[in-house]
Amino acid sequence: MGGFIVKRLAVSVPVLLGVTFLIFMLLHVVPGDPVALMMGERMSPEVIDRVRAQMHLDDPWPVRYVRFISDALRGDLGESYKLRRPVVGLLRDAFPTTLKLALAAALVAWCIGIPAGILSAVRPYSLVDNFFMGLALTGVSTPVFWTALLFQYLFSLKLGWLPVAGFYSAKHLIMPALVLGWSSSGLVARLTRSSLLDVMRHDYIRTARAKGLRQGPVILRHALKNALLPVVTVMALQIAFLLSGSVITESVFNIPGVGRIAVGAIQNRDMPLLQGAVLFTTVLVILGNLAADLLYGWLDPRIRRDGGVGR
Amino acid sequence: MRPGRDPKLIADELPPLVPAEAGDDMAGETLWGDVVRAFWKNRAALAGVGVVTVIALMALGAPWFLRGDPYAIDLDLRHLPPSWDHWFGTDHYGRDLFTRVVHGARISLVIGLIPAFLSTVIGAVLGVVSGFYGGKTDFWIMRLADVVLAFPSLLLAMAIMYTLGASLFNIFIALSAVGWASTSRIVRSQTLSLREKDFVEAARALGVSRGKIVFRHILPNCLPSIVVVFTMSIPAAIMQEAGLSFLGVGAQPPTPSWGLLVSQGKEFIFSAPWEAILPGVAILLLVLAFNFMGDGLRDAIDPYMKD
Amino acid sequence: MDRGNAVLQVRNLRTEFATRRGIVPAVDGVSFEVFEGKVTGLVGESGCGKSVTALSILGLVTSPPGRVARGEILFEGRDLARMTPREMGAFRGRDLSMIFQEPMTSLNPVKTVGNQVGEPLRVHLGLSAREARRRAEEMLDLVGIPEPQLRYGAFPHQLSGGLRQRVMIAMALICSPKLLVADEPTTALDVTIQAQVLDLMMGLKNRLGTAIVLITHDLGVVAETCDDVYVMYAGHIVEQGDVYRLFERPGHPYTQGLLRCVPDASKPGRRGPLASIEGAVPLLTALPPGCRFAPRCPWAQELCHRQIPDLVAVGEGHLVRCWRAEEGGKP
Amino acid sequence: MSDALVSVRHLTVSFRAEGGFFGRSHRRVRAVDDVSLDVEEGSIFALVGESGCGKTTLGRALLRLLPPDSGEVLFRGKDLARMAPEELRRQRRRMQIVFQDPYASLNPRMRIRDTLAEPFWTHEPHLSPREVEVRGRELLRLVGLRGEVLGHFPHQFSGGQRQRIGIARALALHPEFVVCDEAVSALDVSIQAQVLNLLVDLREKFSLTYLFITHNLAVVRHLADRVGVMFLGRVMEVGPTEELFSTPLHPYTKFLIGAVPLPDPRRRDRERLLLQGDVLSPTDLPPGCRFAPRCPYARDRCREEEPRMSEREGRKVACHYPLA
Repeated sequence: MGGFIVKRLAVSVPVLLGVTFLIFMLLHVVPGDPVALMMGERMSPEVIDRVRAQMHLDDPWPVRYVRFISDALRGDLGESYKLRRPVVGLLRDAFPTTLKLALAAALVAWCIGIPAGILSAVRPYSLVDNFFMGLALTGVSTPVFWTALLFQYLFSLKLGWLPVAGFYSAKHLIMPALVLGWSSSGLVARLTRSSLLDVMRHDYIRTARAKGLRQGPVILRHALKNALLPVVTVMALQIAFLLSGSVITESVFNIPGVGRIAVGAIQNRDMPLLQGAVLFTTVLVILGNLAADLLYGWLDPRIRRDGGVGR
Repeated sequence: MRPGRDPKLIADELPPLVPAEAGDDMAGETLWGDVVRAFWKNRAALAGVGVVTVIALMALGAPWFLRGDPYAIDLDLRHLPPSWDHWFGTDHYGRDLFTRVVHGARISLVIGLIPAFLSTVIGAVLGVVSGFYGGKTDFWIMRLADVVLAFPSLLLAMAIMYTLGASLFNIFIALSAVGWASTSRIVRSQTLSLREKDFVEAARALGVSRGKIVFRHILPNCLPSIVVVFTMSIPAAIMQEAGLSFLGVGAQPPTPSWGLLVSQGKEFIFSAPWEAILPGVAILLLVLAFNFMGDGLRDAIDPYMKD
Repeated sequence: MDRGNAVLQVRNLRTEFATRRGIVPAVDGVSFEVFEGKVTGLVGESGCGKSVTALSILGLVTSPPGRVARGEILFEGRDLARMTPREMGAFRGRDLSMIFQEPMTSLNPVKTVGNQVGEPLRVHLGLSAREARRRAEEMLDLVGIPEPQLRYGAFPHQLSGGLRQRVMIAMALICSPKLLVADEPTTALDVTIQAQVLDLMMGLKNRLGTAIVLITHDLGVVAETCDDVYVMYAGHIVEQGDVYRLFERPGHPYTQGLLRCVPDASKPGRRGPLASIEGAVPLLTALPPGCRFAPRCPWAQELCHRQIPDLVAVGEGHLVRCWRAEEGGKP
Repeated sequence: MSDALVSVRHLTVSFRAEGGFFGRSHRRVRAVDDVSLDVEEGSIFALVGESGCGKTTLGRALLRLLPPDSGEVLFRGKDLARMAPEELRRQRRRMQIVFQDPYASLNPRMRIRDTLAEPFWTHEPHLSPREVEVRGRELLRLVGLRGEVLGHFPHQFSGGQRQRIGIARALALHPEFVVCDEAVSALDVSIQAQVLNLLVDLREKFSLTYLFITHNLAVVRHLADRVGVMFLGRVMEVGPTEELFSTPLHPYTKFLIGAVPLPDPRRRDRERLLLQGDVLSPTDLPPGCRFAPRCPYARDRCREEEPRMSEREGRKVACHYPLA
């Protein structure tokens, strides 16, 4: 297991480097002059040149990339053009909100998705199965922003149960979490079902039945753990999905999280802020993947004992 | 019993039906024939095909059967609720929303098909190359895929759109650049398992060149999963475009992109809810239809992807 | 004929599968008896229905598409075929148990072997985890697994194929069942390991008095282990009898052909062509109207192609399903 | 030996062991370890051994489908291991392989016509499609199938029929040497005999040389001229079939033969030779003879010093204390 962790960490490093490089290339080698964008077009060329020199934007890109990396490692992601505040500070303030939203949504997704998937798999092709799977596919197919608007219309305007937008209390979290969780519960349900069905076809399930176990214990004791192994991995990836899905949710519900920062940064052409938000989210996703793999390794004795990546 | 000199002609026998495969349906002429037959039995999938066909026909025929202009502004007709004259009502410029939604279908279909096709082709080529040639090529392609997959796809697409500028054409590029990675992983893993198959080994033993092995043996066997991946990436692309346009980094006004329509409608969600809700229903319907289709196709093809 | 007590009597069993091409009888009118402390072999080639017979006994036929359509499976006088799944569950793993061909896939990869071996004790006898562990370790020791205390906590992937099959045997026998159904238990194993496992099974049989139904395609394994043999072909039993008699004087042309196909490793090779049976097993969806072996039988007559023969006694306990049984299956 | 069609000299083939840092361990497992063999022209040479002994790897290395680490593979005196790719490609038509799994050895997306045409496309591109079709029909007839099935797909055939098609493909270009890698072990007994007889028939027709890789000792005794016994990557014993079976020199050979169940119930009470212990792992080999941990006759020397292959009366054995 120790070797497995080391190996998995070692794989993450080049990915992280690649990610920073891609972000850098995308946002720094943009056609158009960021300074001109930042300061407006009426600024005199001399001023623009001076600012460029101050910001070291005249250096060749490899030099800028190395500086970007070393600054980032020191926790410095630059300053927002628009808000005139350090990017790291803005992200640090926004992150807890996004995390709360993502976790609440994940909870919703799992609480709906896993039971629905299990019920479907127990009686495949039955009415129950068709109902849940139709529902799951609908969930996958619903645009998050649309559900959000629908919920706002129904629960806030028509019923008056929940606040329309903003993020001030736990009550404000309910609607966004439901919206975001609903869209990914379909994925969880479908995955749980197919994984469980797949496991139920294995020989060791027949062995368990041959021992005299009834259907319930067969599923609970022998099938579920195997079936949930891939689900767990996807659930960790889901957090990533939810973090990016929260871009839309946050902007609809006007929640001051990382996603809304990213959207705002694009609207204001605030390059350092966008770069910081993207980098930050991606690092979170990589960490999520890492956690998923470690969890998988911990749950699956074939990896736990041998240290191999036996998947 | 006679010892087996002069083997009798035994071609007219069929394979024995062993109980282990008693439930399977794989005895037809060709793969695709069987797939079509299995697909036709799937009612949900057929309903999907029906909905997609209707939407596609409407989109194609829009200039002929809709008299209205999707861009025609009439400030006297602002925010009209759905009625016989305006099925979906009108928007804040008094444009007929139904006309705009139908025209928007053309965008969604094009967005669904082109980036899905591009990303599938790119992903399939890279996946086969990666899996078959292995070594350094494989290493670098897969690391690139890792990097792309590490990004939440919407954020990466947003960043690309930021760089390239918001336009319909750039959406093609952004979505293709995001979508190829997962396809390449799927195709690569399939290539890896095919590469070890005896029939590929037999071709090597015959001295068949690597390129011909790829085209005769690897690609045709990857094709079922490539088709499934392609079908599944259509609704994904439609959703992403809608998301980008909703956020304002996709299609730009006055283009009647569905995401944009919802985004414009959200300003009036309390006074004129249909403006946001109805274009959203269109997205849901089309994406759902494609998903049902893709699901049906996958179920029909699945039994053939194992060998 | 007195052969002791019959532990299991299968009468006129028919197990069907629903396929796209219609209902397929994988097992059709099969009857046999298993006696206390004896090894009863079901032999035949793939698709003959021997494994489905085994699964039918244990009520493990996957349904749908399969189902036991007709017949009785009398286990100590009670008909297993008529039992509810719940009643059946009380028997499985306690009084009758089963081992399978693939020891690799038949064990749950995420549970320790000890836990799996001890599970029937907890399910059927309600033993505490500690007591189950103690008994499981004893059982692992009994099936010849070195260092049972250590191996108790091992996962299946950490054991070799031979050891895994020993674990399966331990699991099947831990409640001292009266009947063990072994479906190709050594087919996936190497020949030296096969010899060890068969030796172990026979030793345990003698020690625990368990009756065994051994399902195999390997006539060598049958000759080495079985007391009674039933030869199956396309869902039918075509010949049954005492192992010595059956190998010495096979009555059915199929049995005769099968025996001739197998070279004897202990005898010098004849260097000529091997005997073979021409043709292939018929499709279960397109069975011939008469004797199912008739299309491949070199001595088939007009009657053979028209009508299915009954099992006819040709000696003590030796029955043959052939129109020419009296002539020894030959012209 | 001058009349050897294929000779192997000190051949070693290894694989990277599983696991390790980045999934690429630097430890290598020697699947075939310093093996030397000769296959005489026109003979059937059988390679026997249990799973994981390296017999399949050796078979593939003989055809240069796997790159050897060291050693030579001489085909009519020319070293395949050091041949240029283009030259090797031309040589391929002279040596072919028949696989074990009839379900995996035919491309499921290719009609039989194309499967049988591929050898001609590759080596005789001047043939017209018509001629290729005619050759395909001839090949099918040769293996006992009707020409009409050219348009069928593999899934429409039974295992035995597929195996015949695999044989037809292997023989399309009239090779001199054919490796049969467990060619019948996936088939039912009655079908096995049909296919084996076909292989023997074809040997006479085309004066083929066979390497049979198998674990079925009964068939080996019946068909093979010479036998090589492998254990954990090494050849333990080589000799003429009858002598090897009647008086095995290596203890492993003796136990291997003794473990085969005999289709004769009257002999079930004979004294049985049971090999104790479990299959060993090729990743951690003992210092001396690799069979020593399971060998009941092993002495101290066996556990310290690895025996070399020694020759006696035309037979070879790698044992310090050969039997008989």
